[in-house]
Amino acid sequence: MKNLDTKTSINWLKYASPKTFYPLAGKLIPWCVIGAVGLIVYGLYIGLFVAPTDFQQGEGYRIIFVHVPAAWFSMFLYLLMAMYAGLGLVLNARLSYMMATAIAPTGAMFTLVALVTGSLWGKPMWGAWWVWDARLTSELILLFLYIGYFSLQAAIDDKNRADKASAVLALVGAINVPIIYFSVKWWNTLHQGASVSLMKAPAMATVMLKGMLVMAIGFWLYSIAVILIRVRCEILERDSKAAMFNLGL
Amino acid sequence: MGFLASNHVLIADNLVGVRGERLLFEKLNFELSNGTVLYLQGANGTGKTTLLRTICGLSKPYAGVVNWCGEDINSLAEEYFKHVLYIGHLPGIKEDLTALENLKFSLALSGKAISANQATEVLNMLGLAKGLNLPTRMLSQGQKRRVALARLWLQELPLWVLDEPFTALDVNATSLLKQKIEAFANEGGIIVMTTHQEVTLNVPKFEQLRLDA
Amino acid sequence: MGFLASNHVLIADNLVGVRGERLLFEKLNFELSNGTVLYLQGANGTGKTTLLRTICGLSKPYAGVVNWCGEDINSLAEEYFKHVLYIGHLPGIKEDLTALENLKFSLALSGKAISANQATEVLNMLGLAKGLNLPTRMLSQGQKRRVALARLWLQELPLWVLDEPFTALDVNATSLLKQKIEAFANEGGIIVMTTHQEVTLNVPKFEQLRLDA
Amino acid sequence: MPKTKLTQELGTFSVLYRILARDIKVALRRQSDVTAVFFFFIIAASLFPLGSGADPKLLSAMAPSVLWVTALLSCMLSLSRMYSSDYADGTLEQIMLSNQPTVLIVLMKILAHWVLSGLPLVFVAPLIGLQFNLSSAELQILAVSLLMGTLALSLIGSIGAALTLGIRGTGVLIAILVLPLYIPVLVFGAGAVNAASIGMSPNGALSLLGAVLAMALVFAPLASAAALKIALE
Amino acid sequence: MPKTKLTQELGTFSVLYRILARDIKVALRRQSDVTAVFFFFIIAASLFPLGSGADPKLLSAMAPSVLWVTALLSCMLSLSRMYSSDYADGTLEQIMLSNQPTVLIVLMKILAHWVLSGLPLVFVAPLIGLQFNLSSAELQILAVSLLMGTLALSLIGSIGAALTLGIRGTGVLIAILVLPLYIPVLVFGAGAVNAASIGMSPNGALSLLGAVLAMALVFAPLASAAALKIALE
Ligand code: HEM
Ligand SMILES: Nc1ncnc2c1ncn2[C@@H]1O[C@H](COP(=O)(O)OP(=O)(O)OP(=O)(O)O)[C@@H](O)[C@H]1O
Ligand SMILES: Nc1ncnc2c1ncn2[C@@H]1O[C@H](COP(=O)(O)OP(=O)(O)OP(=O)(O)O)[C@@H](O)[C@H]1O
Ligand SMILES: [Mg+2]
Ligand SMILES: [Mg+2]
Repeated sequence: MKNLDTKTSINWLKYASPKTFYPLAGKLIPWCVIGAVGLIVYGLYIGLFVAPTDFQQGEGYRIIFVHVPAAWFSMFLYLLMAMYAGLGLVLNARLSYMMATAIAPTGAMFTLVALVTGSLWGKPMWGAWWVWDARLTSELILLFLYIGYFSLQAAIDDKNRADKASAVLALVGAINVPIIYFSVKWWNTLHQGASVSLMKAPAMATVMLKGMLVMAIGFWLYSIAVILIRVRCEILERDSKAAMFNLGL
Repeated sequence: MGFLASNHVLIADNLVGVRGERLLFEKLNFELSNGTVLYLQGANGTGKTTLLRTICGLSKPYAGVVNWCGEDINSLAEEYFKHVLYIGHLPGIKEDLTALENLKFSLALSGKAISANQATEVLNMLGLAKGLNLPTRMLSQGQKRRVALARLWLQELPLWVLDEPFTALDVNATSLLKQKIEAFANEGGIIVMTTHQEVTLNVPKFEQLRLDA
Repeated sequence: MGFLASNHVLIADNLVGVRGERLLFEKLNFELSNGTVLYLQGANGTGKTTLLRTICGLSKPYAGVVNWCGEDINSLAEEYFKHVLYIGHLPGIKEDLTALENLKFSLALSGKAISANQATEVLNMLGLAKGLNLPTRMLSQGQKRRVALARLWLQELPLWVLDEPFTALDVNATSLLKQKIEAFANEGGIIVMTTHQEVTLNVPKFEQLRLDA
Repeated sequence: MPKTKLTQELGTFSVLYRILARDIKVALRRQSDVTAVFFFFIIAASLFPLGSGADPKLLSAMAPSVLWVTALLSCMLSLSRMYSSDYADGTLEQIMLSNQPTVLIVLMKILAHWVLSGLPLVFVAPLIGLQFNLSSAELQILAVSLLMGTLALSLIGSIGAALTLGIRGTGVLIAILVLPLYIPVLVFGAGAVNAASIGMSPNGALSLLGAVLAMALVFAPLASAAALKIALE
Repeated sequence: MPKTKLTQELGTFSVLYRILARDIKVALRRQSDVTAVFFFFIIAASLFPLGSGADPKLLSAMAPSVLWVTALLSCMLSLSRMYSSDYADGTLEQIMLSNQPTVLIVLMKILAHWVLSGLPLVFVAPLIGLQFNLSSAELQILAVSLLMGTLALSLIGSIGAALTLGIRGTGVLIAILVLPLYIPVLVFGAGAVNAASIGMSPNGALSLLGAVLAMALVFAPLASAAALKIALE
């Protein structure tokens, strides 16, 4: 029985798959950035100049081209984050946790964008910045879920534990998303009505749909770029810390 | 003691221990059979507590496997806990309950019932006769430790994992505990322990493992 | 060390200690002058901690008076605290702060400022070099104790009250602490301490007081 | 050293019973714990009339949301106690090393929490409701919705309590983690009372509340057990 | 062993400054502590509309009491943190053994608590007020009343925090001790906003609030210091 502890430094990049991921991500990022900028500019062009003025809502409705894709991504990114968190727990894969951690800020940002654009739009449409309608409320809860995720991660300074604990929270929150979503039926729904009447104008629908889709793909590419950048930073930070400790600093 | 009659083996297989981002021990291997005391040594912060918690399944090793009687403790899960008694830095007693209540609850957790008489006898033997009806909050540091240690006399489990068990004990209690450890090993129990005090134990197999920074 | 040059006397005058409804010690008298180590002995629960806390003014005695240089410590109040350094069962460090920040804050509490260099030097000497930038939560049991004890090297106060200072320390740290205690007493400091470990201290005056149940 | 067996084996059920009984015993021993949630509810609910002047119409319109939110906050306040003392004194380590499935043990601890902090509210809330001029139909629905709702709150809250274990300043952090998850319970619980107060059937809201409760019963103990294991690592 | 003096003397002011700075530093280090009170306020205030359906008239009538009660509860939730961590790790013993007057040290700790948990509310509350459709005059008075009120809450709360030190399950017990003492603050604070909303002058209520604050400034540190001494005995 012998302690073979010779203190050869752990190669962190070898233990977690980040090693291969890091350069790959580096190559992807520039393409995503270019695509994102191009599509968002094109989408805004369609939204601001190509789409005709709405005869009911005037020019204000153009905010829809930011609002709707942002709202979609706020929810989509949460589910994605929960998925990565779950994978992390099952496979105990560091990279998965890092992905989840990196997605959260972008998701929260889109949530905030949807909320802000929504209430900017709400003032002329409903005469109030905010109403307690199911759609709006569910979006607000989503923001709180993101905030909870950050807060928990910030409060635990053992990285390993922070990863796992916040992953559990993300998963639990994901169960909650559909519950909140279906509560729409049981509530006063100012938001739905407005959107439906808008979508009835048939001439506009195709242009609008095109604009929103272009914006959505642009947001998607943007998200990928930002998330990859964040993961790369995270890998570097964790790696340099590991190196620092092994040098006995 | 019937529960010590069969053969038990605890094997550490290439254990790697990491806390935070720091490597504590690497490629640790050992095999402990009936009657062995493994005495962990090492300066403060070298990973003794971490290793003990890994052995009893509270922490997962960064790499490597702990085996109990040929099976990975991870897959044994609760089955493994039927065999391990762990006493760590923290006493694991409720300050609002009396020594007796605490002892009975500890035993219940491992699925054992015990008569009040028998429990009282052990507590008296440990010099706690006077404090039996006090909430343990009112006991001194050393008395609390004695309450926590009382389980060693009653919980019939074949593997003990003890983190600095002599802390805060006076001379008298120290010698009682030492005798108990020796008796247990002589009957075939396995013990993994650490302490910064000098110990000489009269046991069948005494192995030392030094963790170093 | 200038602060040890003048004469100090600590006198216990007919101290009676009671916890709950239990008499712990009665009519305790002693007088400690420069260079004395008073070593409290006694089994678990005999009232050592209670006596130490009484001496440094955290608990009030049931009867009797503690005198510092001729004055009742009760009437001296904060004035007395300028002279006492107490290290109890609890480490007294913030787990969210680093060792360095903790040390600087402890000193600030007794009205002292210290340079980061000097503090770092002491912490390094105590073997904490590696953990200087970690929150102390991440330190091991023994490392936390070392951070708490670092004040002994920096806080220039003439009376030390130490409750089991050797707990959780490894051999190396124990000998460092022993040396420091000896140096302090030799220069004229007064120490009241307890420990369950054997100690032999090479000091001008070594007195023992046994509390018994 | 006697060679006979010192102890008898206990079945799973007896072990679980002892865990429940111990938690309740500890809480009763420091009575303050039990009475505290109770009084917090009463005092906090009484703050609202103080803050809003004394318009009886406004009061009874506010009542469902105020009573439900207050009940929710009182349950939440006592969450940090759920595991923290067991964690601080090392009992939790011993619990995890028990030979019983952790999920069941966790369920017992949640039940104990509910018995001590949720259940009492079911009985006082109607009394406070009287002060807000609620009708007897509303009071009844209030009690029923709280009976189901507080159990769901204890279950969901347990996840937050387990996740924040050993973190300082836990009280507020738990609140942030748990409040968004509490929202469906609040919406359906208060919704049932609101429905009753405008003369509609509260059954829809109540059955949704039941669905939330069922989900929580299945998932919360699992998630809490996982979180506890992580906390102890 | 160097024979020169290792340390320099610090004046009372520098010691006090260091105590304040340390508390804030510890809190900032775990950012969660600072952000937490803040978010609790936001989330809890948003619960009320959820419980009450979406009638905008009812909402703006409820707003002053809801916002003030929520602010009060958020301050209260963070109280248990004020001394407990210092107590648990032994720092408090060292603080009591400091050569500075305990009352001043206590005052610093209270100030730190206010800066970290009361002050931020003064800035968010008006934003939340917007969600409840409050007018700008009401929002202004809300901010002013919270500025004075939260300081009073920290001062008074400190007494409760000190009294309950070392008692498990503190959160709820503090609440019970402190809520009755908070009532005058609430009544005058929310009263000022209510006055503004019906177009009356809020000055009377505000000056009463000022009087409560002055009293608290004088007595609360004394009472807290005494309570701390007792807790440590
Ligand atoms: C703060 C206020 C608002 C929030 C939080 C918000 C939130 C959302 C969310 C989450 C979605 C995505 C829903 C889905 O894809 O099913 C959405 C879509 C949409 N919103 Fe908003 N919204 C707000 C205000 C408004 C306003 C004022 C209008 C216009 C009157 C509006 C019109 C729409 C439309 C047309 C859609 C897309 C069509 C649909 O899926 O129904 N929103 N909003
Ligand atoms: N809060 C309390 N209320 C009542 N009795 C108490 C309280 N705290 C301690 N005691 C009793 O006082 C006695 C002395 O306790 P103390 O902590 O001073 O012992 P000690 O000599 O330091 O023991 P140890 O060596 O175990 O640290 C003990 O018997 C204990 O039961
Ligand atoms: N939560 C944590 N995060 C990061 N590092 C940690 C954590 N807990 C402990 N460590 C580090 O792990 C190392 C080993 O700690 P451990 O408690 O196992 O030491 P030990 O050998 O038991 O020491 P002692 O003799 O002082 O009890 C220490 O250097 C400590 O700094
Ligand atoms: Mg250790
Ligand atoms: Mg003691």
